Amino acid sequence: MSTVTTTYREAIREAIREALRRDPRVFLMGEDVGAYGGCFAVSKGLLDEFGPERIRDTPLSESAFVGAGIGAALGGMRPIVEIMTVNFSLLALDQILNNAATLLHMSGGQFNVPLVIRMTTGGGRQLAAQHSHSLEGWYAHIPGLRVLAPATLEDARGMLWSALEDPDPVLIFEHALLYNQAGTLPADAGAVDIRRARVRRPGRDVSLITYGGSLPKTLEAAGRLAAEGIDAEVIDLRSLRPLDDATILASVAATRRAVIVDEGWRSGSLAAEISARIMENAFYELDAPVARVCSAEVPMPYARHLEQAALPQADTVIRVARGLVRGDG
Amino acid sequence: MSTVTTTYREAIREAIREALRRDPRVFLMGEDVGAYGGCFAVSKGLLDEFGPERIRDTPLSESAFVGAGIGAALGGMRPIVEIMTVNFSLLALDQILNNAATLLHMSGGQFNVPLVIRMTTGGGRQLAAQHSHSLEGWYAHIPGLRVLAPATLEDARGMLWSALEDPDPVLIFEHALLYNQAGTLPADAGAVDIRRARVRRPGRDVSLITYGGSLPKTLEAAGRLAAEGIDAEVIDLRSLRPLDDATILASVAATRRAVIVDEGWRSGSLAAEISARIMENAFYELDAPVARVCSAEVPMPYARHLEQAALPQADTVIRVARGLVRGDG
Amino acid sequence: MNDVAHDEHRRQLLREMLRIRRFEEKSAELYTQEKIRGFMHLYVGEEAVAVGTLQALDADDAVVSTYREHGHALVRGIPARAVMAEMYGRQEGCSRGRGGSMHIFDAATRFCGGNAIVGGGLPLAVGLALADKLQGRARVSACLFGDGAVAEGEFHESLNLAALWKLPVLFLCENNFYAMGTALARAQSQPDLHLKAASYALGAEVVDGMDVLAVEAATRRAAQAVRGGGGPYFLELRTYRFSAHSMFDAQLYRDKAEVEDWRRRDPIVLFERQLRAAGVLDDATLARMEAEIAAEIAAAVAFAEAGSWEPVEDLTRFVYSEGPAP
Amino acid sequence: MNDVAHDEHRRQLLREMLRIRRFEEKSAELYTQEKIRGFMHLYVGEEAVAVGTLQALDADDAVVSTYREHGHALVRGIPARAVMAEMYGRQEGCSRGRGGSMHIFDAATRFCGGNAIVGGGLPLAVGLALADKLQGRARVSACLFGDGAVAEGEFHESLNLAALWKLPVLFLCENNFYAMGTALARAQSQPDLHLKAASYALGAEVVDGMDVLAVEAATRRAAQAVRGGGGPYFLELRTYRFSAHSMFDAQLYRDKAEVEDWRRRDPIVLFERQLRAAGVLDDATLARMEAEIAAEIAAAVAFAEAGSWEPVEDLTRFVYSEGPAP
Ligand SMILES: Cc1ncc(C[n+]2csc(CCOP(=O)(O)OP(=O)(O)O)c2C)c(N)n1
Ligand SMILES: Cc1ncc(C[n+]2csc(CCOP(=O)(O)OP(=O)(O)O)c2C)c(N)n1
Ligand SMILES: [Mg+2]
Ligand SMILES: [Mg+2]
Repeated sequence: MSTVTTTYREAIREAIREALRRDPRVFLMGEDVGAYGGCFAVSKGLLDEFGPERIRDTPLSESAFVGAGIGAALGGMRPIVEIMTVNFSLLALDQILNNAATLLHMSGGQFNVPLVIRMTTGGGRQLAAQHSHSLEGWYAHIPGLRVLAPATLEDARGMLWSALEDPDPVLIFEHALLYNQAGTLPADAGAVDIRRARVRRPGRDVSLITYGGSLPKTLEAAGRLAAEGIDAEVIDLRSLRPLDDATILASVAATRRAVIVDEGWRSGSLAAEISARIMENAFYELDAPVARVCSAEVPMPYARHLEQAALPQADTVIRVARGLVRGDG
Repeated sequence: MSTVTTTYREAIREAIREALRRDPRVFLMGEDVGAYGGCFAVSKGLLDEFGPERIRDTPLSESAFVGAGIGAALGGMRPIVEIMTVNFSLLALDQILNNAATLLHMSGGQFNVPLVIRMTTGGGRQLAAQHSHSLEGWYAHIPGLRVLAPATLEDARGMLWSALEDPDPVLIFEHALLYNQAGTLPADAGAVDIRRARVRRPGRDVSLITYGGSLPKTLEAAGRLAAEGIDAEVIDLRSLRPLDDATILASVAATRRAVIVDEGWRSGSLAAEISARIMENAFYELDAPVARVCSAEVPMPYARHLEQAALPQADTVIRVARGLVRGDG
Repeated sequence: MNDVAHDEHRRQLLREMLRIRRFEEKSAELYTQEKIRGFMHLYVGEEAVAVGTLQALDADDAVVSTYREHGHALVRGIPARAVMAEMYGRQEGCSRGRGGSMHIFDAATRFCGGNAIVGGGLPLAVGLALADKLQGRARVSACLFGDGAVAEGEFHESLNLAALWKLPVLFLCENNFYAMGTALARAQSQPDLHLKAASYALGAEVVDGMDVLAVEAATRRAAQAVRGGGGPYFLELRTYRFSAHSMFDAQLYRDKAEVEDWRRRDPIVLFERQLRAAGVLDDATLARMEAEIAAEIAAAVAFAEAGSWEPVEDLTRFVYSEGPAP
Repeated sequence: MNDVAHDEHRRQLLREMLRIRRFEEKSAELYTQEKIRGFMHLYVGEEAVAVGTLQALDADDAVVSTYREHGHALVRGIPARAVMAEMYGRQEGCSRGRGGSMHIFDAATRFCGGNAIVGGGLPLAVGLALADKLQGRARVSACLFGDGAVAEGEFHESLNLAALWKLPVLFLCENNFYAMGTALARAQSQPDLHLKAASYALGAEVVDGMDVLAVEAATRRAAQAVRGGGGPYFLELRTYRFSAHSMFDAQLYRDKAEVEDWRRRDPIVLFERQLRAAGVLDDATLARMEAEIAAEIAAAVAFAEAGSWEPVEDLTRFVYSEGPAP
């Protein structure tokens, strides 16, 4: 099987390019996706290849261009709308919740919205309190949406296509720290199953459940835990809505302990939802309470030492997991 | 002690009136709060008494008038901003999250935002998918905000004043079905403690934890459970952010069982957060997994039978609580 | 159009306005009887706008509307019974009873709702038009909204986007001078809304929304320009709602005298008088019209009454599309 | 102002522009050295706007700014060392290191940030002005924002609100013709932004933003009108950024030739030439100025270098105000 060396950023670009080639209904729309090359250089070069009708720069009008994406989807297109950063998506939340997520139901099944919205999420780059939050778990509260978080090259490459096949709105959250992640992919990499979580590392002692930008840290933690004799299983959720309960519960049933690693603010996090589901479905199988490693509940500070202190870290995951397994938490 | 007969609606109006009389920095601003008398008639009569400068009708510009409320708070006022319905608040979410909740921290403690935002929440009136959601638990995810949900006349009357004393932004969610609730209040009713949850009905067998519009249903359920010999304790959270963990945990430590009743959509609900906290802090004291009674994960349907099926009901609370206590859930 | 066709067309316009009026009157009655629930917003007084604008569209154009849309839905060709059944919450309703009065939808006539977020429909119309432009189809996306929507940021963003990209959107502003209880002059620093719209560098004009022929003529011209690739067009249709904002409105905010003044410009009364004067309408014709309309509405009510409730087990249907998962 | 004062004032304007230029040059260098992190947006080329506008304000006026605000902060009187320490992330920084380059705040000078949501500051300025109006204070709230912000719904809502309520807001649009890589003409159907603003029925004019005297004169007039209760005013200040949008921008979207054309209109070079021609500036004075500025900036860097990190235990401070709970 031939492989290509690539990055997370290029994998997404390749996925967009392929979609544009394959389906004339697909177009990319957002701020600076064209002439500028994308604020994180994801769409660099696509304007030259596909022209300004299909690589469509928008004015700074998040609400209108997301809403226009919804309208274009109703009109038979398959838009990919890019929002630079999750904090800006709040300007479009009315359109996302009150229209995209709602039209199918409100219309009694008549108007589905095959729209894909991609946006950057997460902290760690010292961008402070208006550019650094992780709201993907928050979006996962909304019925009518599918919420994806690619954490690997394979998913960066494959989730977009699967999302475009979905007749309903899909939000894809790309953690900004992943864009430079490098690796190889099969030359013919394509769509992936977006319904299942994946066990990224099997283990017997504790389940570390995570997604997106926290996967590398969690894998690092698992590696270091192994060195101290703790065999951690790492689950990459991949889809935050709907959640793949079966994979989560199977893992917890086997390990009897779980730590959820989630960059969202702790209170009301996706981690809380997973903890509650484990409570509801696997309470009697647990040897210890499910634990959460989340972001501190602060608007993200600029100073690096404070920002790092606010974010989930491998060290914390290790300490918490060790506590659960050894009972000295 | 002399008492007055009143309603939830009048209690809020009285609280606004008192605040306007007491503090010249207070003013009320929102859509149709003046000439129309408030979309739910809360502010009826206030325009005549206080004039259009202090009972300020706004154009339909949720983002700007909420942002103007923030600015006015920075400028030394104590604005009360009314948003008609929680679904419309999404148009102002950028201002609420990126500014109101963030300015104090971003400015290193220099600019606090003493703003109160009131809005209507909740379903049950056949207003369908763009007017019926319960997003207060979702707002409780945001650091920097205080989130209140008055469920009683006393709190309708008292929380506003306490909120206005808070140097930071406070969101008050009024469940639309409560406005007509009638009862009596002491004639000198005033500020209430907004830091504590309240036990609305003591009980030994199971803790029913709820807030806002679900309190009456939950009390009804507790009453009916008593008839079958189950003694339920009912906790009214009152403050959704921060949560009063101590009251919750003390109750659960005593009853060893909990059901959370929350009109929010189940996945990612406030109920999930409470369940997770009980997991983390009282796991070994539980006799049964914590259960949730939430709204079905659908945009709210118009038809009454479907809407009622989507909302938490006393019957469901009874069934779930009975299951936990009798072990036949 | 020859003279006969022209006369017939004019009678048809009157008929459509009357249909709306009678439908709304019936709806008000049914609301009092609690057959219809939730929020309901009547269109009485504004009939010339719906009829004049929507009659001028083609069948494959799209319509994006508001919560005050019974009239729009009827003119667009959604059967009265489907609208009525919707307001009853029946599964035979055009939105299966999930939408109610504020969320009338109909894929067959490209009636894309029934949006109850003020201003929320405008970006959708922009997107529908973008889809047409990208696919090379000469269709129009018409968007109806009130004067209140003009204050929303979404109005601004949508007009700019449509004008910038020269999209085939027909912006139809139903200026009835009030957003709930807020008079236009208390909501807009520039209350001449067509002047405001013109600042986006698009075609914009004001039309007497009480004159169905004027509305129709302006819409035909505008739609033709839009369809021809001239970019979006904005019509400010000045009208008035004779009834309350919704069924809960005590109307504290406007004078009875003002309402009476406008009632003297009732679009139906005026047009009826005009047609009679032109010899195009007589008592018998009008009586026949009224009878037909009454029969249609009675049938609609009967249909709604006879309708059924969607099974509760279906509650979570249509949150996601049915069919194989991707 | 007598002649001497006038000359001194003009030299002061030049000095302030130079201070910004040198500060920005130093910042770029420190960014390369990774002393400053995150996103940083330089103001090089636009100095006449900050200096001309903000010099014309009073000490108790308020300023609401953007993420491209180093220049605004310096002119407003925030010590260079506090700004520099902020960009280092030191607790001695004006926002205690929590804000960084994009979030400069200073209560003492009523500098209300440093807002990095495009358009997000406009409603705040409206509210600050509302507070003044309600309290009967004749203060101005000045709001700086870019051409890009004009597309946002918040722009529209804010202008309407300010104009409708006749609030003392001074809207200062820094039109540098690009929002990141998007040229104004590709973002606005009406690229003459003062014309667009005028549609809100407020005073609006366009000013050469490369001419510091023109900017100052226009701002003084506008501020006076605003302070006098005439309602908001809008200035479109046409300028150009000589540097990249941020430190990550390859500038694929504009021609070198265009940049060169604008560079020939460098506000500092032009004004220096003008002052020399008027005999108000000589080499020695300029050298002294540069030396003082260099010393100030060196001191600012030294201050930042010597600064300390806020203890990690304080991470969750300032999420809520300190003091007794209500
Ligand atoms: C975003 C939003 N804000 C507020 C409301 C509540 N509301 C419903 S209708 C209405 C008035 C709208 O007035 P206008 O646009 O003029 O339409 P009209 O009702 O006059 O037809 C308001 C304020 C809403 N539905 N959506
Ligand atoms: C709401 C929002 N959308 C997008 C961005 C990303 N962004 C930051 S600056 C910028 C360009 C703004 O241009 P302009 O307003 O002209 O100001 P300039 O940078 O030219 O000074 C963009 C798109 C943002 N910060 N906020
Ligand atoms: Mg109106
Ligand atoms: Mg610019």
